[in-house]
Amino acid sequence: MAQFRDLAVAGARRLATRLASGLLVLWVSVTLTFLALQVVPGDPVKIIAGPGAVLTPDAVAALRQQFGLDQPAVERYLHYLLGLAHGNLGMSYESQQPVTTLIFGQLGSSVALTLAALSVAWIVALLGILLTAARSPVWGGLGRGFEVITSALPDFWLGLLLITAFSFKLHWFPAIGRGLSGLILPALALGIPLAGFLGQITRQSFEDAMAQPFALSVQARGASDLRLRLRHALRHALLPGIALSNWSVGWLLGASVAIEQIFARRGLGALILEAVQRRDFPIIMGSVVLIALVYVLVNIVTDGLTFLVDRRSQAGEARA
Amino acid sequence: MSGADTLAHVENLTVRFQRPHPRTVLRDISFTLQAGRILAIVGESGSGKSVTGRSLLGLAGAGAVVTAQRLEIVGQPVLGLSQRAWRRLRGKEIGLVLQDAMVSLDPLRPVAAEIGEVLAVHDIGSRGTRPARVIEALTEAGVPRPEERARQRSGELSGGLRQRALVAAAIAARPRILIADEPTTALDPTVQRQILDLLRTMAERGDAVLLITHDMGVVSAVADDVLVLKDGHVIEQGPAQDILRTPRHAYTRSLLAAVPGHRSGPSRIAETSDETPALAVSGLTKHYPRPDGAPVAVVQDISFTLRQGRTLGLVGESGAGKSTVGRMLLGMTEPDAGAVRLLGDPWSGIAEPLRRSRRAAIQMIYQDPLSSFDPRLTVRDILLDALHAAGLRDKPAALRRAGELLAQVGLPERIIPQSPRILSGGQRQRVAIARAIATNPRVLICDEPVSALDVITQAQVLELLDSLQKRLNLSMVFISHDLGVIGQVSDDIMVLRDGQVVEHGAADAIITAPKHPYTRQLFEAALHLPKAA
Amino acid sequence: MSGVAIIEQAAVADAALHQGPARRGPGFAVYASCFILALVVLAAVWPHVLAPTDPYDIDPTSAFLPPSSAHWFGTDQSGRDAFSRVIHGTRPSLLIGLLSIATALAVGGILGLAAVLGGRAVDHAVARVIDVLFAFPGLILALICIAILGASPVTLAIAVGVGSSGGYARIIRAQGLIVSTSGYVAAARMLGHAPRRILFLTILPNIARPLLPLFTLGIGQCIVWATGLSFLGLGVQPPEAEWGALLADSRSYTALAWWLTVFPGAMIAVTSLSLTILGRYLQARFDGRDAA
Amino acid sequence: MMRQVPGPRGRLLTAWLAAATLSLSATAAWAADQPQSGGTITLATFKEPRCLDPTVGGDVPQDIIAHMFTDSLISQTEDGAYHPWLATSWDVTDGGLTYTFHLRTDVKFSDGTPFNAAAVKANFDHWLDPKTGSANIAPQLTNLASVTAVNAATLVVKLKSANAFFLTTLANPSAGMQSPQAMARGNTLNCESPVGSGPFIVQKWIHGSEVIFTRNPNYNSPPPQALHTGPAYADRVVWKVIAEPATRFNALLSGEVGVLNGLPPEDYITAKSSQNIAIIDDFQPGVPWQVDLNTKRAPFNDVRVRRAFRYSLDAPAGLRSIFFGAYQPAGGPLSPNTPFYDAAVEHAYPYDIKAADKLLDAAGWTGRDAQGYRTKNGQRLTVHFPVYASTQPADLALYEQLQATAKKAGFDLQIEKQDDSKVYARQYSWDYDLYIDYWTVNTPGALTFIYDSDGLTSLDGGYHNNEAGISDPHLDALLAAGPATSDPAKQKQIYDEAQQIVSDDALAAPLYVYPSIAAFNTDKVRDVRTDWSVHSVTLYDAWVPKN
Repeated sequence: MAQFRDLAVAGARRLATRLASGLLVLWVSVTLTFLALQVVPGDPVKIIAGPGAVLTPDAVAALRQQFGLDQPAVERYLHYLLGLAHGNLGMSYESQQPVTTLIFGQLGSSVALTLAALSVAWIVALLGILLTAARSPVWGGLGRGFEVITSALPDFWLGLLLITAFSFKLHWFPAIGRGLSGLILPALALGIPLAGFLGQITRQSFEDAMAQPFALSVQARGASDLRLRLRHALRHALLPGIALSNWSVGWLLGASVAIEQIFARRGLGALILEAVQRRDFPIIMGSVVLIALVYVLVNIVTDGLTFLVDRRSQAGEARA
Repeated sequence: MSGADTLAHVENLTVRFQRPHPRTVLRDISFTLQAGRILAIVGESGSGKSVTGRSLLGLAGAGAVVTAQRLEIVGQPVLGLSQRAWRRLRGKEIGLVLQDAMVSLDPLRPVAAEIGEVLAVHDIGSRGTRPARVIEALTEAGVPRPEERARQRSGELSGGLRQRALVAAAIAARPRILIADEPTTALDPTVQRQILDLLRTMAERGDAVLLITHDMGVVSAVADDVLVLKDGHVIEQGPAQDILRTPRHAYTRSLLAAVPGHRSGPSRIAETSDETPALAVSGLTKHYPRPDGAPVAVVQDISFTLRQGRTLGLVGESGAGKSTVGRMLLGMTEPDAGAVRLLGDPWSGIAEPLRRSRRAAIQMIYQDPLSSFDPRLTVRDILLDALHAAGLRDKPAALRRAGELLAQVGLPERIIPQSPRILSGGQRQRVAIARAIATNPRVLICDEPVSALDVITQAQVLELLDSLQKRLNLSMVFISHDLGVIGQVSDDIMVLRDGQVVEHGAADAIITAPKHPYTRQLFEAALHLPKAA
Repeated sequence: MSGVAIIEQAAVADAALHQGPARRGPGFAVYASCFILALVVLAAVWPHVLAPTDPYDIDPTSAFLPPSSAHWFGTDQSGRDAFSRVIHGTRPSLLIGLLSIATALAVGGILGLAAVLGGRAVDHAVARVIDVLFAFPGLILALICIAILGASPVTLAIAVGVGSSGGYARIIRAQGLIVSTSGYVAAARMLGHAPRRILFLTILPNIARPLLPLFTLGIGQCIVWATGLSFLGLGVQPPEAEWGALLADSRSYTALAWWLTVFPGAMIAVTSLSLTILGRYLQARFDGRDAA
Repeated sequence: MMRQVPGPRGRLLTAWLAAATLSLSATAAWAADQPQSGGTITLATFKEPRCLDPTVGGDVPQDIIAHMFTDSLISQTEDGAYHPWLATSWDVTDGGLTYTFHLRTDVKFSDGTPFNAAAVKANFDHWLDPKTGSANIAPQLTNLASVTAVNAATLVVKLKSANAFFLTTLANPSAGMQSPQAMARGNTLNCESPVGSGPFIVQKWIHGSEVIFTRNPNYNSPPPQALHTGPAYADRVVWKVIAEPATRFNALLSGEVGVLNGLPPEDYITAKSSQNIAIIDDFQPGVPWQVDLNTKRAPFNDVRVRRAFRYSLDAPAGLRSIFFGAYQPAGGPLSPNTPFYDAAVEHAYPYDIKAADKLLDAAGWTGRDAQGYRTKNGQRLTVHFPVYASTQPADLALYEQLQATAKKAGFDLQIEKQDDSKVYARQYSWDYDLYIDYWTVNTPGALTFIYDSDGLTSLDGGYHNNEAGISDPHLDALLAAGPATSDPAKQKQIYDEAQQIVSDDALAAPLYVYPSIAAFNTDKVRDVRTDWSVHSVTLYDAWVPKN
């Protein structure tokens, strides 16, 4: 029992550390972005009012006041942090809607796509590994080749090919489908290149694990090849890929910008792209905040997954 | 010997590999494994001894072609067996114990899961009764508090416990044959002794043990029969007593001779007490913080004087603080208390720039020489770099000197443009030695310099160090966990345990009459060859 | 009793027996990659040698011709020769890739070296920054950079470089830590070499060792990223034939003229693939030398 | 229609002419079917508005949305005549300075607020409130003197000066009547969920994706041009944004989308040949899609260079290859279906490199540099053309073709694709040689917006309507005289001369008439019409056939 309590304490401590470092990350990213956006030339009022709007000085003043642009930068910064603490990310220049509303409106679609793409990536990568890693050179070469080729594929090109072939030509999938059928092609376009990356990393650690003496020990116990692969080598192989979860999610978020365009999906990528094109700074800031939060969340999930696969570190911490 | 007791028959076993290039690694080996007896297969790395053991498990390796006149395990011919049939034998009829349990047990799984796996695979017992059998196996393997250990992972266990857990996993299904492949290499002597005793117990209980080792000391400690392998051929084969006492073959004799032992006789250098000591160490102490912040004494109050041209052996088990002492002697780590004087002048507690100019006088030889070489450099660059440090900047002169150094350490000059990576372990260590003596040092710190080498190479390197010491009047601090090596090279011996000096004195005195119980225990655990007939 | 052969296929314990895989020479894939890259470089430096047709020469009467012997990659909506446009698109694409990776390595190098050489406190702070930079979606970071700098090929390259610098900073820092705590640096200190000599002759060259494969791998990745942003309309000016821009132009015609989508994309993929294969080969050589 | 809106000019003013020209073959097939209630219509377009309230900003997509949920005071038919809508009648007195509107009293906004004169006044106030930032309605009402609600059914509007286009403005869908109670909530809320009295109710706006409308069950105020009365047929309308043209069109083919607003030109042929796709094929009156030539700086401060530039463009060839004939070339300052369009200037500048060369030689651009561009005093003949990053690919391809033909005459046409905000900034500071322009307006008065020297004055924010930078007192006089007279013969004379001047001066290079192409999948929806005022799609009469 004492062991479990120690584990719980260690887990809670780790969680607290993650949250604290997450706060730090949040603050640093927000501050850096805020500073960077200060140097961008151009008057935000023009963006708020929209292209070619006829603005009287009164209207300009009203807009400035409404968006707090009449205050000095330091005050706006403190104001932003204060708002952030209350979950208020300000108003979009473009649509004049609360940034939180806009972001939350896109969140569901992005989360669905990210999870679907991650699943595709892991399933493809692991299938490839289990079928081809640590086998004959021919199989290994095939698996390795598949991984190198897919990881080099531009995701947006893959997306274009997929939608042209399977949606426009063969009509197997809807062009703008909602729900699961609309998720498959974009998830493949994102997941396959990622599977190449994950596969390469995982193959390395899988083959390393299979070459470890413990693999010989396992076989010497009469365990089958499949058992060795699934129960032993796979666990080891998963660790580096899991450790890269944050990178993977980041990669997916980035790549989804183009994929969402191609598949006419809504989502954070599209939101951010538009914000960048229209210089809608509050949305850019809000996206940075969201990404920092995702970073913290994925870190915590990564910790959890790592714990499921490898309890050594936590046990070690518990003892220390 | 009666057939009933013969658990394995091997006749003219030959193993060829097709990848990466076709070659025969084992040719016409024949032996039997008898119940109650331990057969030791001895050889250097690459002799084919591991492949022999693995062939008995049907795990010779990818692309291996295994042929034999006869290959029977517990009465069953196994040549041409399907993988499924092999799996029924593995673990159940033959157990395997590998070298380092740290990597031979799955580090991600608790010990119980590893031991239980063999039971689950062979459907021994039920889900309910297996845990009890796991505990039993651990107990048989001599693991104290087995219930607690079963829950831990291999990384959480000490080296000795871990190795026992590995044995427990091998014997859990009660196989009649146990193959132990270098089961004690790299273990501290006391742990080594315990594992060997465990193997002996298994044999006495009626199992057959195939012990694979490079160490004649291990052979002499437990083996009943010996098979000496070299390059895949049997050199000599027979009862252990005969071969150890009256080796017929020169190779066997060289293996035996390579086992380090005490070099008896008086010290080589006449004592001149007024001479400046090479190293004078007083009250040396070093603390390191534990993870929770509290300081732990890694080295506590160590004092000694190393006279010029003499060797101090620093011996102890892992964690005794030997290497920390070495680093402090080298001026790479500042002691928390105490002082080091090098050739009479203060060496610890001075500014690094002051120390730098005198570094040439004290050099080091490592366990893993390769890691001490800049991977970009060739042998030539390495030596020139060292000579540059010693002040020799004229290139032709430095090149000439580099050639001399190579000759001094017994290396051919043709290796000079090569990278150390493509050299053998012994050659690398010689390059390291050449670099160390390039600066004309007065003192050499040798930190486990031969632990990673084959027995024969080990003997050669020790001999080289000995001759260099005589020729160059070097003073040495020799750090090792291997009592045999320490005994062979040292004039004085200091025994360390948990950072403290247990015993310190002349080598002869300590070896022949250790005073402290710990020293005695260490020496009892050490392996000795029987006196040659 | 005749000898029966058992041929095992299990790869287990292979490495244990052979002390690691034998060093492999460059295989077919590496040679093929080098050949393709040589062509790519040729296309970048002397595009006219490979594609004599003017990539900007319009001929509305021959728009949307499928690939033929006259137009290997077909023609586009303005009747321009698609092959010529792809070949002439090599230079901007490659330059953007090179500038990106140079930026990435510069930013990554500064951060990584600062962490390694700056002492414990600096390392702590910089390591945090590197972690965040690494996990922050590189492409979105690049987008933010573009929001700040404005869209142009140069800012695109810089943005991609900054966006991908986190990974390089990590690798350089890790390599730096390995080098600075390595046995050979300790050995150099023990020989009594001056710190500056150790820094310049031992530490820095060894940190730089993995950079060649990284650089090679990185160009491929940067090209994919940069073409991705260019695809979103944040890159070169029309009518410049840059691969991402060609793909972006083709978007409306995918169902009508597949060749306009397939060839520029294939060019990106093949270049990136070749760079990856070559980079992996160089990396394996590097690792092999280190591990042996 | 509904092309990418390049800038402030993408405003729909009012039309005299209606469109609603259905492809006849498609009509015949299902003419026998009877409209029925129920079902969902999905409409896809290329751009999402910033705000659903059509007067905040003021952009093309907002007009379509306005059609869904609002009714205007008056309506127009294709003959240009004004008809009642929410106003049952009106009197114009005082020499065109006073308008008295008589309003319906039986109409309620969908939030229950009654429609009355006070509500109309509230709308006028909303349009003119700087906080609203109306860029389409407010600028047309600068001569408004007062708005008075006499009683619930009577509204009096007084103008400072006569304005022939005042009713046109009111018939604009953007001038649809909104609930005063809803507008009082402020822009933020009103943008999300504006309220009108129209056939549909804004139910939900999923940003970046779609706006969902539900049928207004109490609708009782269709304009007289509608095919039926009472509530609309469809239960729901999903107004989707699909920026990617190929995806948009394929969604129409597969029936995922019923109506396409803005048929991608590259898919025009496919659509035409598809059995179940009906095309509403028309173009809009007003000023065609053109590039304005900045006369305020070199090289276009020289009329010879401007003319040479026009001779060097071969837009029709580009339209054939890129737009597959879906778009018609334009040559004059006005679209052919604009009143007082003068066909004489339609073919003033054929593609003629020789003529261009001669003019450029005369203008002193005689040098040639290594790339073959003309030079003068070591200066290259460079023409800067900033375009929006969001420009649709087909347009970009057209510009690239223009670039290629202009090069033959020695012009270095630089297409500078930049962030939208940057392009606006360049417009504000006259930092361009070419600037994309169009006005979809059903009066020759469109010329006034573009070429009157009043348009040189930058509106606050720097925007100027007169992008050519021309200040010609004679032209100003003509453009002022046009709306002031009511004699068609005189008007024709005035506008002919004005068109001649614009053409001779080569102030702009017209490229194509602004298309009004919508398409719908007849399996999914029937009776899609373009609106009786400005050609935008309306779904009031549309219905979903049962399979």
